[in-house]
Amino acid sequence: PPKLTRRTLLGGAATVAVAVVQTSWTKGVQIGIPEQPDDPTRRMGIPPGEVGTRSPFEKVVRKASDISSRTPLQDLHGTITPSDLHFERHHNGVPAINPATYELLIHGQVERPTVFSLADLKRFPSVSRIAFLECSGNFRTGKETMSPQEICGLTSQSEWTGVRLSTLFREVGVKPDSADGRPGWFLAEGGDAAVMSRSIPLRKGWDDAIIAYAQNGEALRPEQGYPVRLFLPGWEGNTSVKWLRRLEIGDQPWQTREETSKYTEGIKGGKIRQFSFDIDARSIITFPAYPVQVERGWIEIRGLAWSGRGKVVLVEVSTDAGKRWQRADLQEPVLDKAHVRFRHLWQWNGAETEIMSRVTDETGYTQPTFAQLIDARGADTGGYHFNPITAWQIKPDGRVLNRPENWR
Amino acid sequence: PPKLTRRTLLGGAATVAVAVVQTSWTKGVQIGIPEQPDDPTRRMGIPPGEVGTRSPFEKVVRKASDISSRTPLQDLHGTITPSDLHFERHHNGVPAINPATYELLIHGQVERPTVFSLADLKRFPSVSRIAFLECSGNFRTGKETMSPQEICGLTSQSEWTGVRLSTLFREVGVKPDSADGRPGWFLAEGGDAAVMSRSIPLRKGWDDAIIAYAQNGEALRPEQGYPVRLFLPGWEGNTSVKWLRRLEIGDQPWQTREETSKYTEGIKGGKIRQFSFDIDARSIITFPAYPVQVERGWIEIRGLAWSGRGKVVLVEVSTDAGKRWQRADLQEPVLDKAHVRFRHLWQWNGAETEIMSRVTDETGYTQPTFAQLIDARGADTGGYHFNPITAWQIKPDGRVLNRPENWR
Amino acid sequence: PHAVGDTLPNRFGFGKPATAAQISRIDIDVRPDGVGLPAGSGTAAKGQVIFVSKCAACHGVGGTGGAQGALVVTAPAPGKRPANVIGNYWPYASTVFDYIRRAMPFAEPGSLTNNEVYALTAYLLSANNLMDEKTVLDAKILPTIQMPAQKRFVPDDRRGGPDIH
Amino acid sequence: PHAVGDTLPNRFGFGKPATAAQISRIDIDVRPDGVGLPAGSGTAAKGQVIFVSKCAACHGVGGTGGAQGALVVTAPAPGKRPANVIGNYWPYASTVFDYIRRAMPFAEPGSLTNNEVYALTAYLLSANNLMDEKTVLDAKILPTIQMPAQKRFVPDDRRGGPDIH
Ligand code: HEC
Ligand code: HEC
Ligand SMILES: [Ca+2]
Ligand SMILES: [Ca+2]
Ligand SMILES: [Ca+2]
Ligand SMILES: [Ca+2]
Ligand SMILES: [Ca+2]
Ligand SMILES: [Ca+2]
Ligand SMILES: [Co+2]
Ligand SMILES: [Co+2]
Repeated sequence: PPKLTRRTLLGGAATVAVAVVQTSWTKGVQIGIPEQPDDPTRRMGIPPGEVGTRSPFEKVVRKASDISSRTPLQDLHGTITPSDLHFERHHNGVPAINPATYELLIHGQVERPTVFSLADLKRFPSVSRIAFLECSGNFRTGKETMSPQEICGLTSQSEWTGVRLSTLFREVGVKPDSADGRPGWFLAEGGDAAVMSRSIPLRKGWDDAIIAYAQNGEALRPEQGYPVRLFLPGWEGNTSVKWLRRLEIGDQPWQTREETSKYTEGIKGGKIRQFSFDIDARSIITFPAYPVQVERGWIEIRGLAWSGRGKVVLVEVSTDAGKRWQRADLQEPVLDKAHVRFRHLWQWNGAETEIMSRVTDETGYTQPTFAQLIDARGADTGGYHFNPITAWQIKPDGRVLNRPENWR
Repeated sequence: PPKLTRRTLLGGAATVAVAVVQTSWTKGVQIGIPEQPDDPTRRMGIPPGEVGTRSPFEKVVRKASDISSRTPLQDLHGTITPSDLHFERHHNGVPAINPATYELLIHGQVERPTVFSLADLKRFPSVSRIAFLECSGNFRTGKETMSPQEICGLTSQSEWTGVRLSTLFREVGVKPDSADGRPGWFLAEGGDAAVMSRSIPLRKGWDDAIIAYAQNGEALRPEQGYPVRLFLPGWEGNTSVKWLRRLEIGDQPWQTREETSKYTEGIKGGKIRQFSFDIDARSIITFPAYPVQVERGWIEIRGLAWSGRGKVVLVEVSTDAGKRWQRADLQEPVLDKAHVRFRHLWQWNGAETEIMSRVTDETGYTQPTFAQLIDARGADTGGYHFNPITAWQIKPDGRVLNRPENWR
Repeated sequence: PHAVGDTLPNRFGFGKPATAAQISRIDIDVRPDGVGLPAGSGTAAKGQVIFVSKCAACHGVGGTGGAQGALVVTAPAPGKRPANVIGNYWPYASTVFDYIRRAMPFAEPGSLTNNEVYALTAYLLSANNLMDEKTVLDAKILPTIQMPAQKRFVPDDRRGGPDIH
Repeated sequence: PHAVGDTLPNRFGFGKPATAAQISRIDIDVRPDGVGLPAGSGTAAKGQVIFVSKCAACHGVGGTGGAQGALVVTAPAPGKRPANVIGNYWPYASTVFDYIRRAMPFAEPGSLTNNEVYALTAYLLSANNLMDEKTVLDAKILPTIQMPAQKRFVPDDRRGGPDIH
């Protein structure tokens, strides 16, 4: 008999079609045509393929502006952010970098100024860790109809893989801090059109910095620094310089525009705080949250909590506008400097109320209210490192609305 | 002055173009045109967008046959498998299921036969866990030019989110096991063209089974059971029935084709082993592995290890064809029933040798050799639950070749 | 300190009661003891006619092997082991009915009537010498058919530890 | 029991020595003490000409604000606070040179000559009243310019714990 394979069948008498989207720069991808069969058990399905695609019924997207795009936190589950939905913040777009000609230069106060190819970097001992990355400008308020994505969608989480920067420091012979004990710094510089540059204390490089080339199993995505980025666990996202082309070791900070004009915040007494690297602990309820509408009865309140200073130890939820707080469940494993999924069961009786969450990290830091932050820093502070408790109003008809904060 | 935004600039005098691939069933996706600029620091990059895409320089794909597609293990880092590269094994393709009309029926020996919509399922308390999923038919050998993908690419790992099956069991009032103490079973049935069906001991349902609707943060991918699948941590992949439409509770197994004709294996004495659910512990070196060629000097040997019976406690690597074994480093956190990344530094002197890994799990099971497996089960056993040590030959010129096993 | 834990409710009240009609529409499984078998019947002779037109293209003349494999015991090629098929490997006859009804023919699953499935099951069982080719197969007869492979089947008794068998 | 741990080598021997040419091609940073400043010079007058043609479309006439923000101190609108710009917020003059050279003009970064960057820096510093508009700005002068905001800058001194300030 003639050999009838699945593919010949599908190519011939098949009732379900397969579209293969083919372009000159991507390989073919499987896409099922969403013509809904009356009964999927009576039609052959789409055969296996090289690369899958989302269900055409799913419309989960980032919210993009000219300078950033925000992760749809309210649509996500668990803790991993799909790589193509990782938030973006770049200062002049995503460059196209050829991995075959890519080079990382390390120079300055080192024994052996060295150029590494991508293949060189991949030969070194590697490390992987699941950790969040948050832009320190990740705060918005102002209206009731704002989703978690709009309020704080500039945070995402991936499993990052790369070589420890300390390994490269040893390889090039980074010289110890200056004779007078002044701490050393290094400059991290990107190969994008902004030639992004940040000064980082050497200490962080020795501690846990990663020269990352992979994200969630695969190569970094272009928007996250392909082929190579710096990854500084727990630190404000801008310091994890993408499209990394150069590290210079020195004995003082460079005072780049991104650590003076930007990524600094006014504090009391007319002072401006600089080199505020740690991401302060934060949490947000992602369900229920605008724009969902809920029904009376049991509701599992869900959200994310994280701290740039270490592990989350406690998340509390209030369902009575902050009067009483109850301990939420934390999904294990709770990882260092990582988004943690928290959950809390609540029986809603239909009365108007406000729900909110607050996190405490292992250093004893507890997420403050908006008023506490303004009180501590003064009304002149900007939007950097602004991590207040987010409250959601539950209306009697089940609508869930952001409770806007009065900025000034 | 006129408002010059990034986008108007890009639409006008821009030198880097953005292609937006638009189809009737997907939203637009950003794709950078890979025309390599001479110097990316001198050209505006691609602006933020709704959904990212891989770098056009990355060619990482599954290897597809008519019935399955295999994850490119040799190309991946860390432990998470990108969802669109998760292996596939279906028995009649991927159905197109509308989440708005989707229903899960639970009936049989229950107090309250119930139909759940997708929205119903998402309202229950949820749970997330990172765990592997492996097809029990995941073994190939036969030639030297085989990659990890070809040898054992039918295993992948995701963070799965859903409702515990035990929660639904309580909701519908699953009746206790039969009066004579015979253990209860349930039938899990898919809504695909194979109407896949497997009998599962009730015990697993109470233990750790998940009715999963999300994978790596987003909705399940179509190939992994969109919108809902059963997920049985540590058990052979076929039992984690995809596109789940029905669970029937009963007092004996149904003896479906997939638990009699298939997914059973010959053992000694002419016996056929059935209901062999656990995935036996396994490991494989994914680097260096065919098709890479290595250089003399330091090599970080990297691979994956896992066990369906619990945690990996030890991975050993031999670089002298199995004579001596050295303890590899395990990437923390080591999770239950999860792929673990192991690494081991080795200085290759250029001499021909063989490298291999073996895992031991917390039950004390140690991954056997091919000969030990054949010896224990008899030469008539099939390819199910076949988890031998994989050896790679290192040739003097640095080529890395599979060491084929003599099947019969 | 919170509402979960010991106060976790047994029921949340989500989902709708399933009606008998909703259940029977998709409750298609058939057990070895015959539970789930529908009304109807069929003979091997009728089954053979259907098989020639709807099955033989993939499973060969008389089910003796084609691109998608044999369904009937045949003498193996010299030096080869026999293929695992219904007659020598399947432990229960009910599975033949259940599987054909849910999954075959491959390109048109769910298209056969119950009588057609009974007839095809009768044809394949008798071609495998598991029942008399004259017998009219129905819900009463099917569970009584003994399969030679049944005695070979054993459940997995490994419980972790060093046992690799 | 294995080769890593205490025997982890300090050097693996991967990568290539960087040549002076490779370094100088991309070593573009400029520090507050002037390290990194190139040869060349420029005046505010020349800077103004360039500014009008290459910068004002985005930053406004005289750098007083456009779609992409002001660069020069201006009187705030009544009831508003002044925008944070070079003259009232930037702690070091070197950053003006460094940033313009690496990143501006936005649509053609890296297109300016060193003399043009000196001129633009001179123009913006004098427009902010930070240097005399007649001064020829070069690598010697630039590090001597004092910025009023410098004294306001303090490093983050929070070290975890309850401190939220
Ligand atoms: C277009 C090809 C095709 C046709 C026509 C077809 N089959 Fe199949 N058959 C298959 C394939 C492919 C499989 C294996 C399916 C899988 O991957 O699980 C199969 C499997 C089977 C099996 C299980 C074999 C085993 O050992 O587990 C039986 C029984 C079967 N078919 C019977 C039939 C009958 C009866 C018909 C006609 C009514 C039929 N087939 C028509 C392709 C076909
Ligand atoms: C096409 C629009 C455009 C043009 C033309 C332009 N800029 Fe800019 N400029 C921007 C944008 C956008 C930013 C903010 C970039 C970012 O997101 O980091 C900026 C930022 C700056 C800053 C930093 C402002 C601060 O407070 O941090 C300076 C200084 C600057 N530009 C100077 C110049 C000079 C000098 C020129 C001409 C040589 C110029 N710009 C031309 C768009 C432009
Ligand atoms: Ca190591
Ligand atoms: Ca900061
Ligand atoms: Ca819970
Ligand atoms: Ca099995
Ligand atoms: Ca039934
Ligand atoms: Ca320098
Ligand atoms: Co709780
Ligand atoms: Co080791």
